[in-house]
Amino acid sequence: MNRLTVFGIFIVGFFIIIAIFAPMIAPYNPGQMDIENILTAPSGSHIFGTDSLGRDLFSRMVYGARISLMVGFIAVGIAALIGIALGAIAGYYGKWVDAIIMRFIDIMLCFPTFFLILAVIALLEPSIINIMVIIGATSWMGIARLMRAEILSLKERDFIYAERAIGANDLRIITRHLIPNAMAPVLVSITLGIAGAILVESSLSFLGIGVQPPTPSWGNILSEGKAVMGAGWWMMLFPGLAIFITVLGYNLLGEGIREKLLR
Amino acid sequence: MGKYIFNRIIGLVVLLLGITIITFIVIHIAPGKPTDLEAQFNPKVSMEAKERIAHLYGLDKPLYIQYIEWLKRFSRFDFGVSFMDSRPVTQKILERIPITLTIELVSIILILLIGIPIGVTSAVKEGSSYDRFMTVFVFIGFAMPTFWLSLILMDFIGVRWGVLPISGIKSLEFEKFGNFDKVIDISKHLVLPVLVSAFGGLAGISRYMRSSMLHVLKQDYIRTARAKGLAEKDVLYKHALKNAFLPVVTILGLSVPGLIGGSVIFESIFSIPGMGRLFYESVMARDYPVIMGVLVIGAVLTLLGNLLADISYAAVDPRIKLEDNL
Amino acid sequence: MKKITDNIPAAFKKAAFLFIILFLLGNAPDYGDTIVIGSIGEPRTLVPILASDSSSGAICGLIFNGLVKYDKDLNLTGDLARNWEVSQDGFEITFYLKKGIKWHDGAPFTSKDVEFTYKSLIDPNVKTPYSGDFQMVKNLEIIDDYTLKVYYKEPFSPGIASWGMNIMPAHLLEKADLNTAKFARNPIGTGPYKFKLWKTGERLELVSNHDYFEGRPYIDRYVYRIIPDTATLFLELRAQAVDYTSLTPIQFRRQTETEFFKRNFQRFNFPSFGYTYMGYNLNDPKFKDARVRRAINYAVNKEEIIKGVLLGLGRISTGPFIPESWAYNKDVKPMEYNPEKARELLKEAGWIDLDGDGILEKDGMKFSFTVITNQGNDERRMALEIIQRRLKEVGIEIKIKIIEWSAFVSEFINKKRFEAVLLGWGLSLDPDMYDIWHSSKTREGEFNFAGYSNEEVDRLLLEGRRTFNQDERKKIYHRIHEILYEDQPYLFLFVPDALPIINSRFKGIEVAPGGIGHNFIKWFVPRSEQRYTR
Amino acid sequence: MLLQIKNLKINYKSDSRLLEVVRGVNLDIDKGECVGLIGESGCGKTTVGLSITKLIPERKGNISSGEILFEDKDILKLNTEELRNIRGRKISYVFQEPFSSLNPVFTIYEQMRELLKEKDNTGSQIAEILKSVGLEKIIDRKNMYPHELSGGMQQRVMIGMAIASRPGLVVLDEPTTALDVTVQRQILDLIMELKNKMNLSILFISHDLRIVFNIADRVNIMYAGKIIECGPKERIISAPSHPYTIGLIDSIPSFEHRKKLFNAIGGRAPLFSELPNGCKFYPRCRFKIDRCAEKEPELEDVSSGHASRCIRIEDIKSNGIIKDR
Repeated sequence: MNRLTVFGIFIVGFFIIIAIFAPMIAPYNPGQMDIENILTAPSGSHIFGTDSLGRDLFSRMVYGARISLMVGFIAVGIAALIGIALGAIAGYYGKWVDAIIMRFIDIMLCFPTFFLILAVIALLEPSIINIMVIIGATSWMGIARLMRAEILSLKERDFIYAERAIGANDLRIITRHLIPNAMAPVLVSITLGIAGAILVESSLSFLGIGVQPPTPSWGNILSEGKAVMGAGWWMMLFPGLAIFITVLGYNLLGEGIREKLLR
Repeated sequence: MGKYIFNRIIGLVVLLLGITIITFIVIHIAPGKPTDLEAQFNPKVSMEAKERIAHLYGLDKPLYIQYIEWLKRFSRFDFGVSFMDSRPVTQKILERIPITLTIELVSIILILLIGIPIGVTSAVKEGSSYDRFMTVFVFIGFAMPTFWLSLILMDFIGVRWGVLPISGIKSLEFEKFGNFDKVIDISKHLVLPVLVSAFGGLAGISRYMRSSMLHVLKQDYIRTARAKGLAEKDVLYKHALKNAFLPVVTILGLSVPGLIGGSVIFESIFSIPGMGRLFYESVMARDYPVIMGVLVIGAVLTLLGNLLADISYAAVDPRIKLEDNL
Repeated sequence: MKKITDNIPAAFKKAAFLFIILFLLGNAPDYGDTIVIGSIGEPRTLVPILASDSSSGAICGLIFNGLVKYDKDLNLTGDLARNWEVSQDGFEITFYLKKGIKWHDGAPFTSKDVEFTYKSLIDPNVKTPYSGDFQMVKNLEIIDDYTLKVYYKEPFSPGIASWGMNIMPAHLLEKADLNTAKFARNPIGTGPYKFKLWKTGERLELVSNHDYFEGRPYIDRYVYRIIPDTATLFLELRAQAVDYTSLTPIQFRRQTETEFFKRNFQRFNFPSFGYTYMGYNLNDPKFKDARVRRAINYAVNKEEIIKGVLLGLGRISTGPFIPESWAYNKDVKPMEYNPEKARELLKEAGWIDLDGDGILEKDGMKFSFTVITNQGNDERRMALEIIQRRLKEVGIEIKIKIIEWSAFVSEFINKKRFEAVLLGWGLSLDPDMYDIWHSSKTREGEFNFAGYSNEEVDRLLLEGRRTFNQDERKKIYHRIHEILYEDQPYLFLFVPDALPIINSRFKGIEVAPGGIGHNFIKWFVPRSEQRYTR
Repeated sequence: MLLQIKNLKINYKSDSRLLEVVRGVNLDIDKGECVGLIGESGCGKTTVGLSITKLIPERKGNISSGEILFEDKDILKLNTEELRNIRGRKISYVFQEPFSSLNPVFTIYEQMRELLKEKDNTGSQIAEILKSVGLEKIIDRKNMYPHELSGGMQQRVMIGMAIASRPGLVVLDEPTTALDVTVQRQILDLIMELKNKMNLSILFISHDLRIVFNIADRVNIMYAGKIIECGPKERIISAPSHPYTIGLIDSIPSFEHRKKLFNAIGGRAPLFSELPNGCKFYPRCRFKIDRCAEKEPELEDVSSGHASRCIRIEDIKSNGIIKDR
């Protein structure tokens, strides 16, 4: 396996472990304020320093990993559900069903996605649920197209004819036979999508409509860091690096999967 | 050719209609009214005044009537007037488009100039340490949160070293400059935003170019070219490159909405008065006419981008003849 | 209201002050140079009666004048008006206008312009948010070019101050539709600065009005740069590409304490005209009992908030007035931080932790509520996070919900869909608070959204509006202040400081109760330090 | 000898493993001779063909040992420049898929022009070539792209390009497989005609015995990376001496043993990753005995110029299981 892929797997795994074991890793309660010690530089007691309410940045980063990865996973999960379902339906049934779904995809693809996300989140409210749902609801089109293309070629295969011949119903054919066999390119898309969603959340946080404090996400910690730029370099450095390394990791992993599965 | 474009345009109109409907519904279902902003939260603003404002804007009419009225105006390319400052939406958008498009275009050109060679050379040296280095390099660009990178660059290049202006697109003395200095001045201001935008977009094109090139390099005609005794550079940069570049043309069209979307962030951070910032400000102010206007214009730009990409694809790929297509 | 010189010995301060005086005497201020203001927001419109945002207000204030204005000590004084008289019964105000004032286009300013402005304000087709005060006017009569009388439906003491509204030129706008007038982006006023250009999203430029009736301003050019991101704005300040902007408390305390900033900038802090509070929905059974509201005040450490959120750059607020104003009752002392007392009061009110989960209950209901605030205001969010922690200690659980402004107002405030809200009121200098506290102002979209109702306050509010004598009004508002603090319809939190920072080359800046803007036209840059010379 | 391939071994990379897909091939071609190389797909015959001018992509495989002597020079020792001068000039190729072997985005004219040595007068040179492969009618259509031609015409273009510089050796790798049957005939005729006219030396690679028997002078049969039988065409037809060859011949419907059509060779060609010990054909062989699995047989002469890699061939023949033809 490619060294970069190993690196990607390592990064992805590392942060997932941190997210899972956050309570055990974080030395402080991420909400624990200390008004006497706001914006203190990294030191022995606070290895990443403290934020503008005196909270331990390291602990917030560790819990932030949970939120950021959750946003990534769930948003992409939603996108995958929509994309796989619509793509499979379009590919399997063809004709007007396909035409309508494809037109819908075309329409969605015309929107600058970030504009759409921005509009809906700002107009509703930037709750973590809304953010995940809307990122998911605006990023499924690529997956749908991939799924449709795979299904189109798969459904002409012998084993599908055989299934039909023994009277399997459509739902069973689609969910048991077509979708599992068409997942390879979708998997790559999902991996890259997680990275994308984490970046989108950080962009939303920059605009003040990402995950809302006091819930820590890497995006909003970074955005807070921006507000105190010059008074606390650690507030920008650590979350920035975390986002950057994670996104890089998912991309390398995605490339690795692509090489492995799609060659 | 003419007929093809005509049919395409009909298709575009249908798409456009779908876009307007979705946008209109999404925006109007959301809570909040533009009058809230108009009135700020000022105790001196009376309830009557708010209702009066709402009536003036036609917000008290049923949704579908508002949409039909908007559509009627849209068919005349009139997007109405902004709730915020009563200026025509078209005018507000038009004064913002050139700067955004300039930055996008320069970025795209830069992305192509850097990304394509990276992609091609990585493919040629697939698996080498050069390939790995470039892979990491372009993904670094993609993975850095835009505003983070921007602020770091602004701090060092703009403030500490004082080499380039930090934000904005013109100096204060701009109006007094001669034409040459004006160009220099704007260029200086655009260096950082364009670099940031291009660095972020590098991964997309270069990776696409790389895989396209890898695909092409496995084709029989490359073997033929080698068997013919052509020099390796002719094999790669003549026979392979032209074929590998074709699908990239299509991708260029598809990358338009992404770039426009990304403009929100770096226009905010670099204080560039472009479409992205206009959109963000309008969204925050629930300035429906402007939001709809920008979304529709953004979609039109995307559609045009796609159309352009398709046409140029057809122009470079001899296998496609537009007449045969529809 | 002090210039920040905390760490300089007093004797040195005096010496420095003397030096400045001598310097001023010895050198007449120079004309010239440009001041670059950095702002996050862009003006919406430069039609002053339509302008409701702070950016528009700032620019309009330099281009236009009202009939009256507040001087540096917050007393009403004439601006376009030479002086004014209020009739004995309080039903009429007569304004005598200054003569010889010209619009920037050279046309003379007369009472016609005032009449036009008034008519626009009450025109139902004009989208002005300021019609409220002028609805009280019965009619306006022009006596001659420089005299006019305003008749009120009833005595209305805030009326005089309301004539601080910027006056617009009748000769340019009479035939225009104000809502769409080109004037909004190319205004003509009477003020110290003339409009020059407005590049949307970039900057506005004003140039000094050499014929200004109070004298030509020293600074020739005023550039208002729009820099929407605070971090960028701060970098521009550091690069000295911006001369004048506002700092956040953290920027003030941490980022501008460096040698570089001390050498190149002057910073000020003085109370702003506004206060931040946590308002209750008084119709909510949890908050009906004043003891509960008082308990919450005792449970919250206001000083801690000021320290943590404002880094000490603010003061505790006890009532809805500017601490510097005559209406502010200095005898109302803030409730101390006393969680014990809070617990007692809550117990008295029947709130006891029965199930031992650390949260109080009463009638089977947990003392838990949601506080909403608008997004985009870090200080409010941070204050809430601190309140959340303190209330937890006395057994009250709060949840925080941050909502985008427009939805915040229309869906939650106007419809009263909230339990408690963290907000701030900006204050005008007249203490009239009828719209906020009168029990009749509780309809949807009105400002008594807390649902406060107190007969005595209702009566006093009306009385305060009808009384012109400041001493009498003072008594009325001091009493209102007392009652409100007793009743605690709001948890009054703090008055934040305004924290402007200005490049040190600008001299002649004078801090007064009214802030620093009052003598802007007297600011100057010595020729040797001027940066923008054409 | 024009070309001598000696003990050629080629490895392919598969995942992290190396697989030997050409396992010691010897092959000679004389001037003016047409040699056939026959085998199932995946037996390594195309790889052998490509290796003659080192056309195997580096990332796919490498030649691990052996010699390829062309006009007495070892091609494997040539540098890039020397190699380029051989490719297309002295050794040229015609591949299986004419459509995918021509670059779709360049005109036919351009693709022919770039292989000509003399850069002047290219127009008449190209016209000459087109004429020689029967494409007179497109001589004047310089803007013609490959997709505008039929498969047969595309293959004519390929052949034209292959003979353009009068090469010493033409490697024809399944040149007719992708074509319609009627067109196949025409192309074969063209090849025969050019061979005779230009005295071409040809390596003809195919899975189709009939075609090879039609055109070749000598035939090599390859199985699992090795030549298992070689000899003059007539000898192979009349006295095939390896069970695999026998099976192949039996499966040709136009030959006399029609009855055996469907049970000619059972099973599938082995994967290189799972080659059996001993004789590689052993699992599919009708005549196998235990000893076959012990050691891979050597190529041994059956008669002069005719060799086979089977330890039982004498038994089989003498037992009359198959009769000499």
